[in-house]
Amino acid sequence: MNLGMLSVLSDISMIRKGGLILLLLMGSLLATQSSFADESAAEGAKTEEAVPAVVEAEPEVVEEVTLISVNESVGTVVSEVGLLWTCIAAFLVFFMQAGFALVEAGFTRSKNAVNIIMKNLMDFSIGSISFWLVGFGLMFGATTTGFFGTTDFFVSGLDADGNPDNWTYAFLIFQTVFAATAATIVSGAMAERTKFVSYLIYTVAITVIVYPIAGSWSWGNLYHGSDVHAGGWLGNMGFIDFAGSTVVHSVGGWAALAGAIVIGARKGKFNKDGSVTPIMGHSMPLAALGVFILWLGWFGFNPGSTTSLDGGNFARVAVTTNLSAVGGCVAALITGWVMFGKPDVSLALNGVLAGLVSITAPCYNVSPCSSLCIGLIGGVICVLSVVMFDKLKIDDPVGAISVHGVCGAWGTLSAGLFAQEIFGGTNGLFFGGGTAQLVTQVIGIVAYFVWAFGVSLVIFLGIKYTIGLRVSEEEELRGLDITEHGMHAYPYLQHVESN
Amino acid sequence: MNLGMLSVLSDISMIRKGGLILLLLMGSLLATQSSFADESAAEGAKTEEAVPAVVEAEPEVVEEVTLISVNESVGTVVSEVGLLWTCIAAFLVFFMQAGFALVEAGFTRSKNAVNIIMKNLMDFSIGSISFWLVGFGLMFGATTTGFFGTTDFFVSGLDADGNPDNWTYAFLIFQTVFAATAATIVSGAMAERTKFVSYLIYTVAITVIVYPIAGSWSWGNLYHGSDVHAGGWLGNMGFIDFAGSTVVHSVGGWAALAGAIVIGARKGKFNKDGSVTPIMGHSMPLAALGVFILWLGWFGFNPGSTTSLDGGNFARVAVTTNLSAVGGCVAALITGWVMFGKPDVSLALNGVLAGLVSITAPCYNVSPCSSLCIGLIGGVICVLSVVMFDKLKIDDPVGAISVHGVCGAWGTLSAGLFAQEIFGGTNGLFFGGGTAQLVTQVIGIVAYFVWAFGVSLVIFLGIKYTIGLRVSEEEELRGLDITEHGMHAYPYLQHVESN
Amino acid sequence: MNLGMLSVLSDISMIRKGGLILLLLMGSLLATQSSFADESAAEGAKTEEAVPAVVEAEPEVVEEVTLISVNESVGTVVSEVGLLWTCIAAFLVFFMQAGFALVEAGFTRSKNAVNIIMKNLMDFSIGSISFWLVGFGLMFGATTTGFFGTTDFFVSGLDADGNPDNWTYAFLIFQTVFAATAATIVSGAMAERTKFVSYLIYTVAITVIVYPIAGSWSWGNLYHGSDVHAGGWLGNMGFIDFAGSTVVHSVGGWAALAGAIVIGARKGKFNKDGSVTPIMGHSMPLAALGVFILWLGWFGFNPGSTTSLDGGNFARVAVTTNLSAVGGCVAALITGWVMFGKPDVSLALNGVLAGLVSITAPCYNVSPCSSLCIGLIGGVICVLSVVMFDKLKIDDPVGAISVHGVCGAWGTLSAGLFAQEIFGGTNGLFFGGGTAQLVTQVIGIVAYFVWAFGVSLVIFLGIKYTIGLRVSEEEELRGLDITEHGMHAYPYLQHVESN
Amino acid sequence: MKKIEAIIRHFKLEDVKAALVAASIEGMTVAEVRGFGRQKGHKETYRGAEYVVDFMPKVKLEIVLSDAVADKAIQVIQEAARTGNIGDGKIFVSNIDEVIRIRTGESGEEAI
Amino acid sequence: MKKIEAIIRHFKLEDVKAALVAASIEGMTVAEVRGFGRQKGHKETYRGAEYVVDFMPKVKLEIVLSDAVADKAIQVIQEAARTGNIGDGKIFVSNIDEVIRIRTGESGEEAI
Amino acid sequence: MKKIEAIIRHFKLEDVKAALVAASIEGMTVAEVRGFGRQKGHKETYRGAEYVVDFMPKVKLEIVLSDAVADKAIQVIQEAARTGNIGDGKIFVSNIDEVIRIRTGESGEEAI
Ligand SMILES: Nc1ncnc2c1ncn2[C@@H]1O[C@H](COP(=O)(O)OP(=O)(O)O)[C@@H](O)[C@H]1O
Ligand SMILES: Nc1ncnc2c1ncn2[C@@H]1O[C@H](COP(=O)(O)OP(=O)(O)O)[C@@H](O)[C@H]1O
Ligand SMILES: Nc1ncnc2c1ncn2[C@@H]1O[C@H](COP(=O)(O)OP(=O)(O)O)[C@@H](O)[C@H]1O
Repeated sequence: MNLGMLSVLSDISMIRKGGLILLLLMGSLLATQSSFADESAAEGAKTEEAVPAVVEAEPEVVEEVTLISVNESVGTVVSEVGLLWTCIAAFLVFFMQAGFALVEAGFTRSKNAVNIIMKNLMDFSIGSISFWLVGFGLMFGATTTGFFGTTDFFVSGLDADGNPDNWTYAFLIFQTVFAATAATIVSGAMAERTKFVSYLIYTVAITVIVYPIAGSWSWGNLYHGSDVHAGGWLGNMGFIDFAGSTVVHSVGGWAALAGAIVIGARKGKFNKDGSVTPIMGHSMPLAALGVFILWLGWFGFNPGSTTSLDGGNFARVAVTTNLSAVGGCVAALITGWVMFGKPDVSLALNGVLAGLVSITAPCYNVSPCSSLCIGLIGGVICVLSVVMFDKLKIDDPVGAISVHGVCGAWGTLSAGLFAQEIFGGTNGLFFGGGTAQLVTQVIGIVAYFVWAFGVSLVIFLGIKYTIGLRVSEEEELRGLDITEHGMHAYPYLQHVESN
Repeated sequence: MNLGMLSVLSDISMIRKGGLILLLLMGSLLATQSSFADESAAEGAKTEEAVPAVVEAEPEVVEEVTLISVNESVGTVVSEVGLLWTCIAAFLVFFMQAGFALVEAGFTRSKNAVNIIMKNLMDFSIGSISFWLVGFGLMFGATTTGFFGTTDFFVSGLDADGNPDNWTYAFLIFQTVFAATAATIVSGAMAERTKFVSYLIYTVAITVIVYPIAGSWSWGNLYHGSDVHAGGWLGNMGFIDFAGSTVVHSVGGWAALAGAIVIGARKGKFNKDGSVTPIMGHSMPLAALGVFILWLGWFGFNPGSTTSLDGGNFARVAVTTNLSAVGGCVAALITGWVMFGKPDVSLALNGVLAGLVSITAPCYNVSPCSSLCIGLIGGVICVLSVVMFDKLKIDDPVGAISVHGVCGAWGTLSAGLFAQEIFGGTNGLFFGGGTAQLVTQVIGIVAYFVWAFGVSLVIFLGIKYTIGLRVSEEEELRGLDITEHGMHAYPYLQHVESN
Repeated sequence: MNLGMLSVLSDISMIRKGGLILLLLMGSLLATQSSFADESAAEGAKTEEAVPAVVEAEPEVVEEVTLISVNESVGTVVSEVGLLWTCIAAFLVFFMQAGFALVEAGFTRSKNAVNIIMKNLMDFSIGSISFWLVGFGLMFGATTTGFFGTTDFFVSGLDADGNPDNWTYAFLIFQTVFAATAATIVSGAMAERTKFVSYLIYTVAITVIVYPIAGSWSWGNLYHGSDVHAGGWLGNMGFIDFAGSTVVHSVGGWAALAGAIVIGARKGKFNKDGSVTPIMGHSMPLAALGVFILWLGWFGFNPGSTTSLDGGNFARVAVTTNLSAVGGCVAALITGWVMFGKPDVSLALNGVLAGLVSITAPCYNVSPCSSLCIGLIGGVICVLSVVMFDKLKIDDPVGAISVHGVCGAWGTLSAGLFAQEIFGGTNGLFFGGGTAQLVTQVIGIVAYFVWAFGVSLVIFLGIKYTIGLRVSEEEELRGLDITEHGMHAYPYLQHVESN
Repeated sequence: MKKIEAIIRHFKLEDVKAALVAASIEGMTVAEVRGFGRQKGHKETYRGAEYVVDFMPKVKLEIVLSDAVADKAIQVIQEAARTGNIGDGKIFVSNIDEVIRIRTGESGEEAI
Repeated sequence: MKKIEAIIRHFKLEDVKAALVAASIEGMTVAEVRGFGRQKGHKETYRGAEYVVDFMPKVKLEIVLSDAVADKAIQVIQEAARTGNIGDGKIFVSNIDEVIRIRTGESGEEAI
Repeated sequence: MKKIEAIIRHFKLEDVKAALVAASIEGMTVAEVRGFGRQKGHKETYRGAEYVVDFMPKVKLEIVLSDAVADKAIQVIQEAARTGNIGDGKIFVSNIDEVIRIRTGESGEEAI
């Protein structure tokens, strides 16, 4: 077959380019792999059976069944089921990428829908690679300082004896999808005006530097034991952020804030007389579907952060997560209704996300009733915050800064208020625990704001003054889809988008 | 940051309203929580370790490994995995909300798409809260009569000793998403003409009264043991409804029927000459995606209703569920094709749901072959029923009454025909079990119809003659999106919806 | 109620047709079931308790707890959790149907969107039934030749003693969704011009003949033990195709190739001057959502192919699957960018799928680093292949042949290059294993091409010269939605589709 | 020959069509338009910011007919499209020099 | 100057455009419309209920040109748009008093 | 009375409307169209195949007004819609015989 094809193809220069890429890839590959080959030859003695196939699994029949061996089997089951749950949760969190893509596409104009979807797709793709290469090591590698790790780059998942260690793989996939979540938040706040290339560069930066270092402060010791890991400095202080209200969402949100400030508002959003011209999204059904998908994903995000059977505590976390989400939804609906006279769909959808982000930190440590309260307050805060950023002339098309940044901070704070010892931590202010935990929470919130906002500001300014951050005015008018990607989201439809 | 913000905001009265909501929330919260604090202080002695973090889980190392202790560990694993499965199933069922939203939005006009999505979003949100507050207790609380429970309101999930009980949380989240399913069925049948506020009120009613009481009759004893629970009166009779063909779907369907009758048909649907003007949905792709999502969710709904590992019986239930779904699809397609001359997409999609609803009751008790038959018949019934309700001038835009009400009844009946002892129950009529089970099934079907239809009729009439159930004619013409929510689903698109 | 209804209905002849279908179904059913009844009566002695209900599961309390009994309990847990994982993976794979439907609908014109969705819906539905009836037996039934099985048609799931065997059910649902995947690939390549009825016929053929026989060669012995199963001839040679790059995807892809060749290009795609007029899809957001859903489903497809806890190896498979997907995405983006000057969204989306298909064969046997390389190369190959098929004037609207056929072959080959013994197989060429494995892989690739392409060619030619394969020119112009289904995908929208 | 252009409300299209057909006027072309006029659009808020929807969706009918039936048609349209509220729309009448039926090549009044 | 309005079938647009360009007519404006005429719409059923689709999707071309080339253009369009089946559409010709090119302010025939 | 038809760029619609309102012209009807002219479309590739987008999205404004204000309106539109680049669009002026307001039945200049 190849011959026929090749003759057809050979005269075409663009094909040559494609072929070149292939050859380059193949070449660099061979170089890399041959080193592997040596490595693997050295340990060629091992002769496990090649049964990747379907086998009705049974605990390996050890020579003799002893009490100890059975007890160990039970331990093995528990840890393998833990791996399973971690992986399933990771798959759900992965699916949040689709949710983000739809929410952001739905809340922006159709002339930029391809672009925003591409950004979501590429930040996950690039982020997965760069987090595997570098980010994971910075976040979870061994450290004596507690500020960032210095080992475990380019994760192979082989243990000291060269055997694959499945816990590492499960943990890697779980942490990868978390990193991608932090990265993808930024795209929404900078939608409809950011250069594609510049966005990709920032994506690398956040998954390589901003998020992993931030993450190591609280969660750095989740992978290595205390023999090689000093513990993250905030984690060591007792900072509570179970699934990442701050570590993931606020970090993404503050980076988004930096981006939105540096890039400026979309043309036509803020008028000279101080009034705001709303720029509506092009598809509420897509946005709503996106929110439902995110909600589903969050059942992996929060309950899955047990990353083990953990006595079934994921069930409690599922309940607190859901009650906060519905609380956020109801509160945002009512707040919008009271303030603006109509039950606004976009605010209700933001409210769900506000509730989810808020409960992400305290989900493990609070009661169902508290979680409903946290969500309700998160929903109100979110609406006020959306209005506030409009007043401040910071243009955030999808409300990402309010939802992830501001509500992330609220959620983190709320852990200091509502935490209860009976769920496995300390008591917060409202439960007789005093202000100790609250102070720790505030320190964490501030530290993360300073880091994420500061570093992102520097990076965005750097991009702005080198390759440029923003598309030209004409590109913005015509839409990024056709100017950056040569394609419309709906090639056969006319969307009446006057601005 | 706060200072700057506040000065910007302070002169704006609507913001004040938002702030007020926040303050009110905070206030009532403090009041509530302080009582908690006392409670929690009292039990402050407990000092479990605060490790909400990721730990490679192992069965707790008891002081001495004995045969008994290992055996108990095994029991613990089994029950924790059961919790895990229950939660995962609950997440899938949760996702059905997205499916309902899309099916209903796709099958109605774009001028009402925001409204129908909002209804689905809010019935889940409000329903989650009201079921947690009241519904759960009515359905599963202790009872001596078997008609409704009287304890377990405002579920805290703490056991008698004040320790969190994860089974309660898993069960709560699972039952919450079931309750929301019953609630959300109604929105489809009443789409495109129901006032938003009135719908919200009904949502509270169904999740607080209609569904929980109905549920307690069959499933009331799933939570409490027989020491405090007399068993639901229908459950005690041996009524088979494994996952809720009747308890969830028919109840929702009959409530929808009551609603559709009370509110009347959409303007333009039925003509004076007795003919029917079809009012097409605006997006078949959205509707189809919704059906696929519902189908996925049903793999949580039915197999997940084992709510435990249960010897792996969820696998059999998955097979029967799928075969009935595809049977319903094929039968509805063919029936539509024969009757109307074309393979109708909307009927095929309804057919899938018909098959799924039909198998929901008998899924645990019938063979693969029987399940295919049940689905095939369900698919035919669904098409006939859709046509029939049109003849009866009952306007059901999405076919909810046929799919959930009528096929729910068929499915419940079919358990009396096809059930087989080898799957763990009695034999139905076709398998030599006589009519005993069939009679019980009929009693159940009738009882639920009388309850759900009767009470809902009263509630809808009550709403109609107080605050009103239906929007004005002009609002209906312009669409509920812009009149109720001030927003279009696709702000930049012109949809040619002449009626 | 029935009486009133019936009188309304009775005078309508089309209703009679519907009723007739119902009666026929009922009749044939009674005939079938009565034979069951005898069967079941014969074994009526069994009296298991009817507790399909929710019970906090515990290992059955055997009379005496012995070391052996506890050890067996552990074995039971492990195998039941394996069933659970298999089922959950099957549900994810099921959801891929929605992904395929959206990708294909998004990448084609709106005038054919209903049709393509119907094809996806019906191939799953019909395929589920025909695979259960016939395909499963051909693929997994007992055999002495290794070319196809001859038992286990019409799967009942009862073991030799007439008891339900849950492993059979789990395996059946898992294999059913795999078969449906192979079937559904074809619809994309033949989109926008294939007669609905002819497509349905082919669907039966692929799920009854093409796929099951192909599958039995590699995977035939996954169900029965070696006492009655000789092993598939390719499986016996040591052919590596863990989750089906070739067995599922290439088989589907080569069938699609045969179909695309036999049916010819869409009107207007290829011009007399040799140039290509691109026919754009109508909705990039739907296509992108479809890709995300497929990606999610692939986490069931690959990791789930362990079909057991398998020491947690699914976690490694999840990592390799994801790295290859992102590799494919990045490589396709860059290749398209270099070749055509813009980052093309449709190529990036195809790239994800290319990466996923590529890693499907070797996912269990390669390292994370290798999987990234496999994905990168897959992404480049996919773009080149898309361009090549255009040059060859083979019209594949969604790129199915390139993604599934070509990248499936590449992935299968790559197992011979990158496999590593430490993951449980042999070493591939790059890891010092020599060319042995590679040769086996090539034999497999060729054998499957010959079979799938050859048989499909015969079938498609058979259909073409009997009932016809392609719609009329006018039907193609007006679109298959209105001509085949009497319905538009978006009834109220005007899509400007000039060709 | 005359061309009648009528801007009417969406939901009146079916009524107007039926009335025209009843008056034996059996050809017309319809387009979606947005109208700006005395019928002031409503104020809406989106995420807390106010905006005015001042272009209202309308339908535009174009009918070419012989001079003889023009007055009849105008009257029919006006009656069928009227609700009495602001925003009912306008009818514009202008002159057409020539009409050709593409299928047959007929021209003039025969072609209508 | 003349204005030619042609109602044609969707799939003829590319052919008509090409024919016009070949005849050196290089400006036109196109709109989506729905047409009602002799080409009776088809009956369809949706969920068992019948309905008639009597508005058929069509494309409307508007071309303003000098009197000199009008006849040529009409002929070109008629030929390119014809299939011979009912529903091929109509061509309407009317008078235009003035044309202005917004960019330059040119007017009259220069501005076309 | 006159009818002004102006083909303009999408993003100029708001400006033109504002300018017209400022000039006390408070009625107009707007439609989505696609224009073909000197502004040659751009070449794009989709999945490796090239194509030319030669129909550009434009907005068409129709304004009926009394002869007296027509010139003023033309000038206002021309100024507000101009960017100076190819593709700014055209203004066509023609004659209208009669105008009727559907709501009231008024006709002539009163009805505008
Ligand atoms: N001068 C005009 N030129 C073109 N179209 C107009 C003009 N005035 C009004 N229209 C159209 O007629 C519609 C109705 O006009 P409007 O002034 O709102 O109410 P009424 O028809 O009751 O006078 C407008 O939405 C617009 O489409
Ligand atoms: N009197 C008319 N005024 C305006 N448009 C008309 C008129 N008659 C026909 N049309 C348009 O021309 C199209 C074709 O007309 P039709 O009568 O169906 O077929 P034919 O062009 O073969 O006579 C219609 O769909 C409609 O858009
Ligand atoms: N002869 C014509 N008839 C009708 N519309 C025309 C004609 N020429 C141009 N147009 C419209 O005017 C728009 C702008 O014309 P174009 O030639 O591209 O640039 P310019 O307005 O700068 O001369 C076109 O897109 C088309 O919609």
